[in-house]
Amino acid sequence: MTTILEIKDLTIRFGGLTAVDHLNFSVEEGTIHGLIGPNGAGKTTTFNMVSGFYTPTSGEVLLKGERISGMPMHLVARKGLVRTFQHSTLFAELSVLENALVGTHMVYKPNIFAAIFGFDGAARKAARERAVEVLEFFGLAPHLHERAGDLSHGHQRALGMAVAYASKPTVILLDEPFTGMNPEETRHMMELMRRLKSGGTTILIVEHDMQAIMGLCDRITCMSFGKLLAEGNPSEIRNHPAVIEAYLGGARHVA
Amino acid sequence: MLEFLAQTGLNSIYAASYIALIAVGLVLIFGVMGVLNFAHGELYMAGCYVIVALYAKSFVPFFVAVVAGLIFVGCLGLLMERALFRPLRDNPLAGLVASIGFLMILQAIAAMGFGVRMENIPVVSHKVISFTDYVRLPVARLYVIVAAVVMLTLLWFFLKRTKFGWALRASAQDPQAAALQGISVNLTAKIAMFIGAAYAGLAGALTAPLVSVTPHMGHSVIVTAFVVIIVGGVGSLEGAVVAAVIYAVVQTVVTTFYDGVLADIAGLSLMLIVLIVKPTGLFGSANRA
Amino acid sequence: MRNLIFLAILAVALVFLPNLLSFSQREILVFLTFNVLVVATYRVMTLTGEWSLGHVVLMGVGAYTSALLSKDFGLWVPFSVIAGGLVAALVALVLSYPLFRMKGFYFLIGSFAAGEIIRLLWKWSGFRNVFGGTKGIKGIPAMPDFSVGFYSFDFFEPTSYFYLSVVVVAVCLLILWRIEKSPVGLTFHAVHWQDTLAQASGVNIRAYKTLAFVIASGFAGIAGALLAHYIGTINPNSFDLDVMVFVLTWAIVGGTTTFYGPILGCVVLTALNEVVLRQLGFDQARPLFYGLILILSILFMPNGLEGIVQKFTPRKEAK
Amino acid sequence: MLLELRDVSVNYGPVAALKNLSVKVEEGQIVTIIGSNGAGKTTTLRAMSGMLPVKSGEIHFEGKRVDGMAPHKIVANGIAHVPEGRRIFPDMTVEENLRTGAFLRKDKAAVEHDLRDVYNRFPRLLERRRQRAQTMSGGEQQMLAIGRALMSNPRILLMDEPSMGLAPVIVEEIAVIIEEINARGLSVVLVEQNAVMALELASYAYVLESGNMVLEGPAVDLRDDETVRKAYLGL
Amino acid sequence: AEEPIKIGFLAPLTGATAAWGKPGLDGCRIWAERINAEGGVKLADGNHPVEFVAYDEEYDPAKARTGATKLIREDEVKFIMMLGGDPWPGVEPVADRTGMLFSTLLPSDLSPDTTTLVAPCEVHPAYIVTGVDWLARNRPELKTAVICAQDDSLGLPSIATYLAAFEAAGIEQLRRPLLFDASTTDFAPIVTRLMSGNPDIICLDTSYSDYVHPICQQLYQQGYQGQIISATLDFYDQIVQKTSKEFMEGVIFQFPDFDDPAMNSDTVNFKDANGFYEEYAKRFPNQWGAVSWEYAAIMDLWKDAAEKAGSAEPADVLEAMLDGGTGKHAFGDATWWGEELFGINHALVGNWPVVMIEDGKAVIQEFGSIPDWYDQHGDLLIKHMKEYRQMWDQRS
Ligand SMILES: Nc1ncnc2c1ncn2[C@@H]1O[C@H](COP(=O)(O)OP(=O)(O)OP(=O)(O)O)[C@@H](O)[C@H]1O
Ligand SMILES: Nc1ncnc2c1ncn2[C@@H]1O[C@H](COP(=O)(O)OP(=O)(O)OP(=O)(O)O)[C@@H](O)[C@H]1O
Ligand SMILES: [Mg+2]
Ligand SMILES: [Mg+2]
Repeated sequence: MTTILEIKDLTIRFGGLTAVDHLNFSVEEGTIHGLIGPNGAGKTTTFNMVSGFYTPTSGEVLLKGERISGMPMHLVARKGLVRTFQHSTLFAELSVLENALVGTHMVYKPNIFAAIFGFDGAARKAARERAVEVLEFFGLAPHLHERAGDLSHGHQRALGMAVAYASKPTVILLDEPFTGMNPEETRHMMELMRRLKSGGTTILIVEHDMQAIMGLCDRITCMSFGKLLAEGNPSEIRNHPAVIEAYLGGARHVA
Repeated sequence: MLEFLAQTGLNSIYAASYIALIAVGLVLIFGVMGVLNFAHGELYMAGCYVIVALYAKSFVPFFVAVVAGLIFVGCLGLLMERALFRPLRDNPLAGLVASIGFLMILQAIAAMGFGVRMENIPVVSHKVISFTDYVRLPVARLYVIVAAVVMLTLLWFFLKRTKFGWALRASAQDPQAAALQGISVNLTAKIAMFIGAAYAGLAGALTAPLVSVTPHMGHSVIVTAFVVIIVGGVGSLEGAVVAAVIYAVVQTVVTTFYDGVLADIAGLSLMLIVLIVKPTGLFGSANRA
Repeated sequence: MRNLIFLAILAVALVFLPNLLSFSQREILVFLTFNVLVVATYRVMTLTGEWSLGHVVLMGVGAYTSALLSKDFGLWVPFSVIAGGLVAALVALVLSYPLFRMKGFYFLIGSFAAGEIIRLLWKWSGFRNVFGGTKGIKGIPAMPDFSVGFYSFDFFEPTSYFYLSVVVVAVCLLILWRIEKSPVGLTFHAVHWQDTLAQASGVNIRAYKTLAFVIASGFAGIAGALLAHYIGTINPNSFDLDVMVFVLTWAIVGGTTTFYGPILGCVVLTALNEVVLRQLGFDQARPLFYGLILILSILFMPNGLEGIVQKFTPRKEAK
Repeated sequence: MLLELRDVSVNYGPVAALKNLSVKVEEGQIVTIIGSNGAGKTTTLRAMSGMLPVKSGEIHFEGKRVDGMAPHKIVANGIAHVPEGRRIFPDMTVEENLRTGAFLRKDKAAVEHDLRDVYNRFPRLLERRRQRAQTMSGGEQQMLAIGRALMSNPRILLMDEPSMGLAPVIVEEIAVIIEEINARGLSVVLVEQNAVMALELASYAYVLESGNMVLEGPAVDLRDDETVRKAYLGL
Repeated sequence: AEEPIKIGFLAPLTGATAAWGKPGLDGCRIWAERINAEGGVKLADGNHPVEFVAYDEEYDPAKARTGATKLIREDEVKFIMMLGGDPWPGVEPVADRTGMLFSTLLPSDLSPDTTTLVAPCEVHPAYIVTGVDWLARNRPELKTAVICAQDDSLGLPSIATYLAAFEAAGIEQLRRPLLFDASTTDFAPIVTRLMSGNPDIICLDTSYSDYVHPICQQLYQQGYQGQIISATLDFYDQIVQKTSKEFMEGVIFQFPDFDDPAMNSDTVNFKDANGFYEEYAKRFPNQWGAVSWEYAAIMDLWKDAAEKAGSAEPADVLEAMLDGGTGKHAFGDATWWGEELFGINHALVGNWPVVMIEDGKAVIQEFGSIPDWYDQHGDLLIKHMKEYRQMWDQRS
């Protein structure tokens, strides 16, 4: 196994608050890696730094050994790392198909002159095929021409992943993909992620649904107050006293 | 030279005062209603015409006419809220077009009702406070400065220290969520429109005897107000006031030392520079754009 | 197929249109043709979600460039028109650097300020010997007349100039339309509706905003140049905020979701203002009625004129 | 009867989202509404607080008919709503958000008391009372939304997926809060994806499907219902 | 009665420039009533009433072109009066093609390219030399001056002319003229600047009344005590009210009230100036200004020419108008002049009144001769006009 994503001493400060504090962990290629921690632990902020949305105060992020921290988001994406967002973030006014087509942007770079003179027929066709394929994979084929904003919550989350996946990424960052899904849907979505993984995509996932995290992840990193709290496989994490104390609690209402 | 500078300083204070009075209303309306009120300059113009109608033509005492101007233009604001912005809530572009339509109507009414020529407004006070022979402040200008200070302080107090101020800010940020806290969004919209318009009307009424009142006078005012609220940062009242002062000083100084056209270029360039350095204005926050 | 028939009918209608109009209406028709291009380019600009208040100034850049090149340097007018478009695009490229640091409302006003600075430079006495100050430039060379066997073009005549500009504008519109319907156009939409997600999908949003701005300005520059060579004079006031406000209202009253919406808005509002209201003889009250029309149309058709058209045409593909 | 929906229908444009729905909430009761995505749970809560106009049917609160009233008037009767998507005021600080929740209250001392109470429950909010709400993490915002609703000292609390995005420890805390405030006599309408927790807390439950009420009954009964177990509890 | 003759009125009627068009149209309508009551225009084929057809050009060249086309081709007018300025170049090709006779208030529109445009009334800005000349002769103690003006097509040629006139009179400029943008509303800084060198004369150039009033008020309030000179001083009574009689005493400008007794002089050609003024003041109280009578004065000239030619056809009227190189200008007999400045002798130039405020009332001091001044100092004028790029061949 090789390390694909490496987070080294990552730190960010907002005014007096250190939201992420010398964080270190790495993600192995072809695994599903969980990132958990109490609310406000700094998970989303970490995602934001990895994906280029924030520039870290110090420390760095390496993708396949190449430093990507501090790069603008679209360049990070072009390196093969894409993300989804904590809230359903979609092109609400566009159709489902168009959403996925935007996702293929990096693969089939649109060219304005080709577009004007009509030389881009092949690329357009290929992009459309890729989009449809991805939408089928995520079970959205029946909704191709619906407005994305009109989809139900669960479908919106699926579409968010479809958009990300359409660009054939090597690493996907998923921020709370299961929120607002019922157990049935969650299970279905977990299955899809396993299939992505077997296709060779590396997944880094933030989620508070312990059933999903424990069932899905090969490895879990738990952070608290911006720092690394524990790391291990699901059963190690489940029984880690510090994790129970800070995060899991008595787990009365979770599986 | 010292006298010259002192007089320039007085000129700047006056300019800052009336620009701030107008800009603050525009900020408030934009903040709460989410629409860019293109007709704001015409509300100012309407304030001037109240003075024409009451003070110049009907011999109502000046300060009574000023209060009437404030109320009348405030009511125009209420009319805009009810007839234009409320049905078009959630559609800022439509609100913009509606305000442009309203602007044209106000201009045409003024032109048809009062004629296209400038209006004659008798002097309010001949008194001039002379600090030295060449440093003088006409009392009529002092009124504007005093009004600006008093009214801006009142507004600040209202927004920061009363419940309604909170309500205004809350419904500016999320009207539906504000309604869930028991805040009437229609009421806050009315308050914002009334205050915003009334301040423009007040500025108009007070400056009417000092400027040339014509149906198209609102044009240059709105351009200045745009610049000021952008430099200050959209949605920030403090920003609008600070920017009004900066802008007034730059305009006044460049006009005094070079010429007026260059002053306009300087004012706009200043604004572009501020925005390039800090794209959200001096006091603005990123997400309110 | 249906589209082809529709286009053929439209082409024939455009050929005969001038013959159905009075002399002055033909003049209005010519100006309308330029304005259609202006408002269509404005739409390209707004596809990325940024509303500019400097658009007509960039149109003016095209007009000034073409006027100066043809008048002072004797450049053949058709070339100078193209040069006008190119220079307008270039100026937009330069402006995009400071302007796209801002967005939304800040961009709106920022673009206004940038445009106003350009306009003031045209006006400023320091550059009077280049740009002609407030009086602007007059005596701009006309399009060279020519004849094609059965029809001789006399570009003083509105009908001739209309035919010429309709062809130019049609070509421009076709290009703009193809861009909008292409993956590039889709990316513009994406940048508009959700810029962070677009970025996360690898879209360089600044580059795309710049692209839209440059394309829009370039074609607007061509519209400006066409205008300049028709009336033979331009001045800074021909491109001021009042004109911009008209373009803005055409675009919004027409509708913001379709390609043809703004064009429809431009045609309908111009016809109402320049023909109907003038014919009704509302001298001074004309702005009042125009204002009323704006308000009523936006109140009763918040989705623009295009909403009415959509009601009567079957929807092909959900957008 | 504290709150009652009688044959309520709600539309989004031409699309029917709720069809002849009847819901009853007794004084001091916790009622839960479960259902899959898009079933109309959020819509039901919105109708209750007046955020959406009803197309037909009636809504009664404490015997008074409230449908058709403006939302700010409805909530003035004592309804607090934790909306879907949190809807905190992004540019106001944490404390300002909380105080806005008490907008209608005149009893200053009691407001201060409740504020301290909220801070005690969510120490994170106290720590961040001057932070701009928008920069709070997802879960922190959720806490803020709940805290804001509590600040209005309501008679009934409508909660739309309060556990969404919260760490398991905090979810427990939320459950405790709901039980506690219920013990103080407050009624709660709870909408949850986390049906296990919802059915455990509630005394009565409704199951929605595509805008129709398909099942209702005491929560204990539904917990044992085969279809419910399969579809919503994931068992 | 015979078929009415239609006259086009192509000027701004709405928008910010409307004050330059609308009052003129009002004046023309009064003129038409008075003429029609006398039996109209007497041509070879009988008497014709006159009718004005107005088109609002919104001070926009494109709209002006459309308007000119409409007036000529659809309304079939015989003569078109314009304000001129920015819109004129848009109309120019139409004039060249159709041979329609046009008039402008601004001679700076004239050029040898267009032979059917005349400037028969306001010889702006040449007339202002008479005011400076009067001042130099009657107030020799005034030695220094400063000028301010809005930066536009009225302000600039006027600045050049004032510079020439002051130079001819031996009055020194303390600084180069101060320009302000047309949208200026607050004049305090400008006045502070103007007063900073203690000039003997402050010259307001051809500032519009929108500017002149606040400037005078500021001059008064900032304590100015020297001489003021201005091209126009429309509604000066209001300025007197806003300042004081003493302050305004002795201010020089160029536009008399038409109830001035001097206007009854035989040398004045404007018909029944007092009566016209009275009628105008009755219908449009407090609206009297320069434009109120200027278009009407042009109509007097046109009517004489048409009656002389016996025809209303543009070419005939123009020929009759220019006949002999002289014409009856409102303020006295004058010659068609302007070759050197405008490239064509299409400006009617003769005497122009110098007006001074005496005890709060405008009083004509004298009718000064513009050609006489030009004969002596023409080179100065050309020098300054060139410097400001206002010669006809420099106006791009
Ligand atoms: N721009 C900012 N300014 C100030 N504080 C911030 C900013 N962004 C985040 N924070 C703070 O940093 C901390 C980490 O936030 P982050 O969103 O990363 O949490 P998280 O782990 O994703 O939590 P959750 O599970 O609730 O989503 C929080 O306490 C938050 O309030
Ligand atoms: N603003 C809207 N416009 C149009 N349709 C809407 C809107 N909001 C919701 N809907 C539709 O109404 C139906 C009910 O939606 P609602 O949000 O009430 O579902 P829900 O039960 O809360 O689902 P979830 O568990 O995903 O939150 C869904 O089909 C949804 O697509
Ligand atoms: Mg998070
Ligand atoms: Mg919901």
